Amino acid sequence: MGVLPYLVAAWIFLAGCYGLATSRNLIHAVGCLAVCQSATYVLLLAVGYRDHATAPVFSDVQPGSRPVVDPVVQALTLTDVVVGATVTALLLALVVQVSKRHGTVDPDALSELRG
Amino acid sequence: MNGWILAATVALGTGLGTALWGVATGPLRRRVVAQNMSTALACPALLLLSQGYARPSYVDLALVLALLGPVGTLVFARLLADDLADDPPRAWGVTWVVAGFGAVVVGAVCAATGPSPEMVKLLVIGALLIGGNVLASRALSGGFPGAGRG
Amino acid sequence: MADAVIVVVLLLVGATATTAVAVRDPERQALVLSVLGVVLAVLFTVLQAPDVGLSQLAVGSALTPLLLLLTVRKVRRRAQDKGRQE
Amino acid sequence: MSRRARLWLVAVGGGALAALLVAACLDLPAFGGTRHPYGDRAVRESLARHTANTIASINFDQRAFDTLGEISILFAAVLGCVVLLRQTRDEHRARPEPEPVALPVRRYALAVLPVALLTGLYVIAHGQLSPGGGFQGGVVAATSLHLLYLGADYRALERIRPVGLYEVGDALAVSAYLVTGIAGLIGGTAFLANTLLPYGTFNTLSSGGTVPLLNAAVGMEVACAVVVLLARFLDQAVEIEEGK
Repeated sequence: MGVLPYLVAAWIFLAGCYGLATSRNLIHAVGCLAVCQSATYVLLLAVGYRDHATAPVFSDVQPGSRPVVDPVVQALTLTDVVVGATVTALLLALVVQVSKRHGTVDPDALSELRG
Repeated sequence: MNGWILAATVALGTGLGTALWGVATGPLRRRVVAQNMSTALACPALLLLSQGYARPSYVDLALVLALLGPVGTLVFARLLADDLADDPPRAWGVTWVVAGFGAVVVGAVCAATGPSPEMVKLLVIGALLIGGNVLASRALSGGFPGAGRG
Repeated sequence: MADAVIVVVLLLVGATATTAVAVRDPERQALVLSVLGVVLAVLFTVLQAPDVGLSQLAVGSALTPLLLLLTVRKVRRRAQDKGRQE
Repeated sequence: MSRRARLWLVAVGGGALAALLVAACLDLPAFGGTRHPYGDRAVRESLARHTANTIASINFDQRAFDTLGEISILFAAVLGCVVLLRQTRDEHRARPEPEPVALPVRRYALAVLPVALLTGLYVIAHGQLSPGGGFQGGVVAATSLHLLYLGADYRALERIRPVGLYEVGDALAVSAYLVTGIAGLIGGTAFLANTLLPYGTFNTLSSGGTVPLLNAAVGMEVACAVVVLLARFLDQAVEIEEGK
């Protein structure tokens, strides 16, 4: 077990980066960026996990009766999931603009247009 | 690890594994069905996990998934209607098997909870899950008959 | 043994993320991303972070696919309009 | 740069990054360890302020300033989308034809819409008690409104969704968050300090001091933001066309 979650997070991040670099379609590239984002969530939550613990939400358990996991990383991840989605939307809006201006969403074709 | 979590592990490993295979390969009609199955399987699994961890408050996740899972499938059914119209998915067998699994899980969790307000919530989730899942399958196989115009 | 469920879900997340990158067509990628959202939500639940799981479900199951598909539709409609004009 | 050269660059850079990441992973504290000094303190602090959901306490009390940063990013992203996706001079609007929807799908959408909306509000309202809060509930509530587009038709959605109102709501919610923060300053303590209201009884809806207020403001902001975002994208995908 030990480091498996961290390695999975690293794998997801690298896979997303590979997709970003080789993408032939900007919409696909935005999707790959979303994959990269999810790697950070996995890493943060893995850092905060504690064996045999439960969530630090005391609406249905007595405080102190069970060990709890780290809430700080959860709070960081929680806000980022929603904010990340709106940033994805912003990037997609940029893609729509690019397609209007240049008539293509292939990054290779775009660099040919400019150069 | 108790029986609930073991059941969830098996359901997730086999069910979601199969759904992933379905969504990664094959024609579009198979992929959308697999996407629908993934939400319909994850929702009972979340109920099992909630019971296994003895945390009734985790049930909220299953409630939200039971509501939004079919909405997600409707998104695909609506916006991919043009592509699906030529080759509509016909997967009622899988749909009913997964719906039956959901019903069994809801029943088991209800039996373990006993009569209480929580049980009402579980029954609502069960109804939303099965109704939404079946309806989403219906929407995929020709829910938007005027495809290609809007 | 108690960690079996975590290992299973972690491997599922890794496999789904790889698939999401490998599927090149944006519409089909949106389908895989929607599955990735659900699998991530389950992972967050087994890592005892139900708040984050809820967040991921809300965003990943319907919102992100809807945004992606609307963008695909817009870009494709533009391409069709162009084709008709020429 | 040619495609081949770029692939080589990605391979070399990715390889180096992978090696560094693996080295870092091996040095991290083992997964599931028992030492979480920040977490333990955060839990203690949250219980002292009668907030049952520690994560809500961190987001809207202990690190409320950080959340202000997050909602500013959200606000800026929505603003960017509105600017990028506005109707330009060489485009015109075409009324989309209503799309026929199978009867069961329409019935389902109309029946589930209020349930989903209510669930969203429930998730926001119980943010400081059980899993949930403004960020999640806002998205659920906003998504549920779009069942009208999915299950009925686009015009029905337009009727219940005056976008301008939601834009105002978005700005108002951010201001409400700021005002709550400044109220703390006027009250003689610090910006966004949770000292104004009584902490209330543990595990009830009104517990946690200013946490429910900030939570509600964020819920409103996220819901309005998502509605505005989707409205812009729907505009572009369904209504706006090229040419005069």
